[in-house]
Amino acid sequence: MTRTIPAPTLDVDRVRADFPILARLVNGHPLAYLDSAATSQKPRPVLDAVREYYERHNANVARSVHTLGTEATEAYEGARAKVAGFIGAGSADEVVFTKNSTESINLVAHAFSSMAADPRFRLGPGDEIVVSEMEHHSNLVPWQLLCQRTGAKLRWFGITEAGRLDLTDLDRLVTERTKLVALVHYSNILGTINPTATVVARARQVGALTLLDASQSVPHLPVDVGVLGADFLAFTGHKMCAPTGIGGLWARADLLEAMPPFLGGGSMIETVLMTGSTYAPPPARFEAGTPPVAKAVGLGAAVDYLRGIGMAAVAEHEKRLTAYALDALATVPEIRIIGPTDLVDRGATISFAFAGVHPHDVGQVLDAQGVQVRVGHHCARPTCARFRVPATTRASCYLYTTTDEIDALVRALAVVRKVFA
Amino acid sequence: MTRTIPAPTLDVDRVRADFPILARLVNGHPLAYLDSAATSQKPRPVLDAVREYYERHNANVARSVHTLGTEATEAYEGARAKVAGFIGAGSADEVVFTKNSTESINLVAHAFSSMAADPRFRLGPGDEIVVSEMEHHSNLVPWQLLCQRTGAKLRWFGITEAGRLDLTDLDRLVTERTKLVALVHYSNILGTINPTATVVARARQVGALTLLDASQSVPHLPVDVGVLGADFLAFTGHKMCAPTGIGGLWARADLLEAMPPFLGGGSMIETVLMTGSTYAPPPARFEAGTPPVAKAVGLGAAVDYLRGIGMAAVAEHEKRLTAYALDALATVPEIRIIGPTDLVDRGATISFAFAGVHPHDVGQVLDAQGVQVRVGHHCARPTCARFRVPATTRASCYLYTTTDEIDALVRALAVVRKVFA
Amino acid sequence: MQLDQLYQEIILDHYKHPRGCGLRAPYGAEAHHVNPTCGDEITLRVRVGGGRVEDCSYDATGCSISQASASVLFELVEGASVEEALRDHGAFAELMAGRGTVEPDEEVLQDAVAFVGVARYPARVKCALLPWMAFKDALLRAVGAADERIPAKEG
Amino acid sequence: MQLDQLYQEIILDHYKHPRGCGLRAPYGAEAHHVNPTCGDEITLRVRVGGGRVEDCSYDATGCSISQASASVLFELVEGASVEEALRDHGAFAELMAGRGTVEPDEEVLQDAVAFVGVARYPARVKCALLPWMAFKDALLRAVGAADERIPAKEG
Ligand SMILES: Cc1ncc(COP(=O)(O)O)c(C=O)c1O
Ligand SMILES: Cc1ncc(COP(=O)(O)O)c(C=O)c1O
Repeated sequence: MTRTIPAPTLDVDRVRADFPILARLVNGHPLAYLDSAATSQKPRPVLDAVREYYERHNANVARSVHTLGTEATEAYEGARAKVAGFIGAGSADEVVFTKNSTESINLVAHAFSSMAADPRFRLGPGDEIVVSEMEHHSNLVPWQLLCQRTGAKLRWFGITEAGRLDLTDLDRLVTERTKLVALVHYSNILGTINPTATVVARARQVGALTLLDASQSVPHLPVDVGVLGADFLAFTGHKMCAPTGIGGLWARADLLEAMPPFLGGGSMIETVLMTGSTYAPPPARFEAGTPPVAKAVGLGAAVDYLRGIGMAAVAEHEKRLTAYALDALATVPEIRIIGPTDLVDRGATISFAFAGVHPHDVGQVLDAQGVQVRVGHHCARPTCARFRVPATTRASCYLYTTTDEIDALVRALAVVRKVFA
Repeated sequence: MTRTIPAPTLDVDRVRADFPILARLVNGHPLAYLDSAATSQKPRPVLDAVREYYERHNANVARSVHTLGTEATEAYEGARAKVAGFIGAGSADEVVFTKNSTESINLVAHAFSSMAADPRFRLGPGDEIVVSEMEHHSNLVPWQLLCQRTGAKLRWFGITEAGRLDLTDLDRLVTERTKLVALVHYSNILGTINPTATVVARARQVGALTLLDASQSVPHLPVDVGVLGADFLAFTGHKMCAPTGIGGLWARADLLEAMPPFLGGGSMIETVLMTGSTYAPPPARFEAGTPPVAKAVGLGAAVDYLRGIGMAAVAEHEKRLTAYALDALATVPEIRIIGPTDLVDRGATISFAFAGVHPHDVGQVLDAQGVQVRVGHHCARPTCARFRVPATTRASCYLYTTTDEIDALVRALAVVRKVFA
Repeated sequence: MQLDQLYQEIILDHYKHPRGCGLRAPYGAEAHHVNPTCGDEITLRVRVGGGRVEDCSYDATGCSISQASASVLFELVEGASVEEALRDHGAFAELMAGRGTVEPDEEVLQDAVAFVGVARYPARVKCALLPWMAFKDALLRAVGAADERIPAKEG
Repeated sequence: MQLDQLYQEIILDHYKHPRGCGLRAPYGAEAHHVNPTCGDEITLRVRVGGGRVEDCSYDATGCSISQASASVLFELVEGASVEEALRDHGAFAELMAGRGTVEPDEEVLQDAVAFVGVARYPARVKCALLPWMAFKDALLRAVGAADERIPAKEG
């Protein structure tokens, strides 16, 4: 996330031309897609890469000497190398393809057990896992389930009223008893970008592993696992211009090596006898069954696309949008932002409450104007509870978002006022 | 699998026109794709449906009031209903979307534990799980891992020399101690279609649950879960004209209801507090995280496509191909079929040994003639061991396969003879 | 504008002036229902006596649709026979499942006919149904507690 | 026909007439390697003495490429110094990783240069490497057992 070199600017009109869906009308209005934190739209080069894969090279991978199979394998492994490069991984073998972030996180959770051979993954009563109150359910429920299985205890960082991670208790929360700290890098509900370095340093001090839920950061910020210093990184393709159905887990090679298999089946084995099996080295060990080959190809193409534009340019574009949106929303008296209201360490995902109107109704009225925002708890119910709201309205931007769309949002909010006056 | 009504015939040239990849050349020869058991090719209507989804409707599902989100949700749930109809499920809620068969089977395996609330899923020392020697690794390794976790014992049916399930010991193998029988419906290596009714009846007699690995049967035969009578059915989209990255688990509603969650995360919850969560009813309970929406849409389109042609017609076409191929291969003196050599209960997936030449070399020479067959253990090492071969060469057909392609195979086998004379 | 279909005057009126809201005692049974996708919640109490719904009281947080639905529900079932209340429930559930194609019977549903527009918004159907699910749940338990018989055809 | 590139005469000759095959004793270390994707297997034994590979014996099942590779390996390393054998291993591994772009040194690799065509078939590279991986594994252990020093640059 170093943004010292002036970022090349992004030509949003040219970018938009790559995304066919953006030309659509919704309820008679131009689409204003402000829900990229839920899922991003897909550019033509990604759709073309997937289509071309199916029309020219489709075959199963890894077990073939035939030409199509070899091409498919190279496309799949080539995508892995691209993804590894994109996040600064030392080796492609440190990237496991999963179906989404959620599976990535569950995969790590299932490496821990009372019977784990490696002490770093051995977990039982007396051990602790630390998360935060601003986790997406996907980085909370797997740890709750793990604690139920093992008797370990779940603890968590709070959130300040300003929407920041509350690190006051860092040294009291992350202790010798901590085996893992699992933290969201960039909150999908508050827009907060967390000071992971501080937390990772403390975890390392006490010998705990660290997992970053980078579902929102990998799509929106330059991310380098070397710089972050964490042990695990989970991310998901569909939020970064790639198809649904493909995600990734990056982990240090020595940790992957130490982890037992999770799903059993084809491709993850070394030798299989009826009486027992041995397992392939990572990453194959964690990719049981036919992988989402075409989706991996799509993710590779998405990475190429994002690299072509430059992640620094993407981040810079979104920073400008954040500033614009925060200013624009400040003109709507009914609105209270839930999350940071300044530009420091925050992204272009903005949640708010509209006085007197439930987010469901806000979202409905906005939809009638073509403005697509998400309303609800955004899979972060505890965060809503922390801010004493049942739900929020959330507008979120991406590289193709324009200030016009933010203007459309503000105009549509005036209609909300009118309908529910 | 009742094929009493004369099946409508299938116009293979018209079918082939739907599959763009089939026009390809491989090593200067027309592609003869005889590897559909590994993965099928995709017809244009499926590719178009996926593309149209991304270009018009793409959004995240289930948590949205906006138009795109509603359309995406309807597309996703609509696909579920289509799949349910295709396999004769009583209700769409009995179909869980997974990433592939392998995940479907692992999902069931993880429902069993020593602590399961429902006695049907409680497993420990003294309990037994029964599989067969002709299982794909994906229906073997998950049960090996489960037995390791719980102390239950794995037992298995053997295979006769003719490549049939050996049911001699049925009553001795499936007993009061059996909690689950997990059996492949249609072997991906031998081509054998198993007498599941006999096994299911015995399992029911002793109160055991039954899972059918229908990865090969759902694509190639009319399948009706009501007729099969099993409790679980696992299948995978990429073998049935759909994209990679989508599969399904069908289970009786009351079993799904009794199963604990597997992966934790977004969309599978009811209420989440930091201190604990409750879970959504099935199928959502088992679909944590953003699902492969576009792939589900593709699977729905694949089901429409197959229904349009008619599964009886597909099965009939493949039966004719099987007869043709068995006859044609009988003219090659070096060949020994591994699997049934008659047409009774066998599909158009034919494994063989070529005297004196290793399958890898066979496959390589065939590839040079454009003939794409799979060589190896086909994720069924124990089956290879049973037939005392390290690997086999396997030719497998689908609705787009022609007798010309089988002729090309036989011609290419003559080259194998020449190269390795 | 399509919005008029959804936010009909009757609905907005019930939303802004909810009838019968607030939790009251005594009651026979209480149900707490949650809509997991949006966080809407309702606590609803039912008192039955002499085969009638003597009181239906509730505390709801949520969107206009779910709040208005609770208010309309109250008006329909308060004082109704258990049988009538269950029939109303059935009619409302059918309306909501109809995707806007079911012609509601104004005799039966009264103000609830205004929800016909909601049925066209799949994402909002759950909002409208929330109070009704809680009501049926509480009603059946209240009837059980009061040792009343539930009319067979709807139970 | 591209096949000629892969199945060069030298390879087919080694395949049909494997040199040095069969397991022999005594030996310093034995390695058993498997190629999980195709089921190729090799058991390979190494005896070292006086800094040389005194014997390299093997029993291999697998395709022509893996069998010929074992035979070629035998010819190259039998009687070679441990240092030379490791250099050969390095040169062969480099050739295999080269995707057909590495120009093999015939001085060093002798008959093994015929495998340059294999490097163009990613699916077959593993077949060719199988005996070499087993050899390196057994060699290093044999050297360790014989208490010989492994030349530092290749260890
Ligand atoms: C019989 C059988 N079972 C299971 C599988 C696993 O399917 P998937 O790899 O899609 O999970 C396959 C195919 O690979 C198969 O043929
Ligand atoms: C912060 C965060 N974590 C995890 C997830 C889960 O990602 P997925 O649904 O792709 O598994 C999301 C998005 O839904 C997210 O925003």
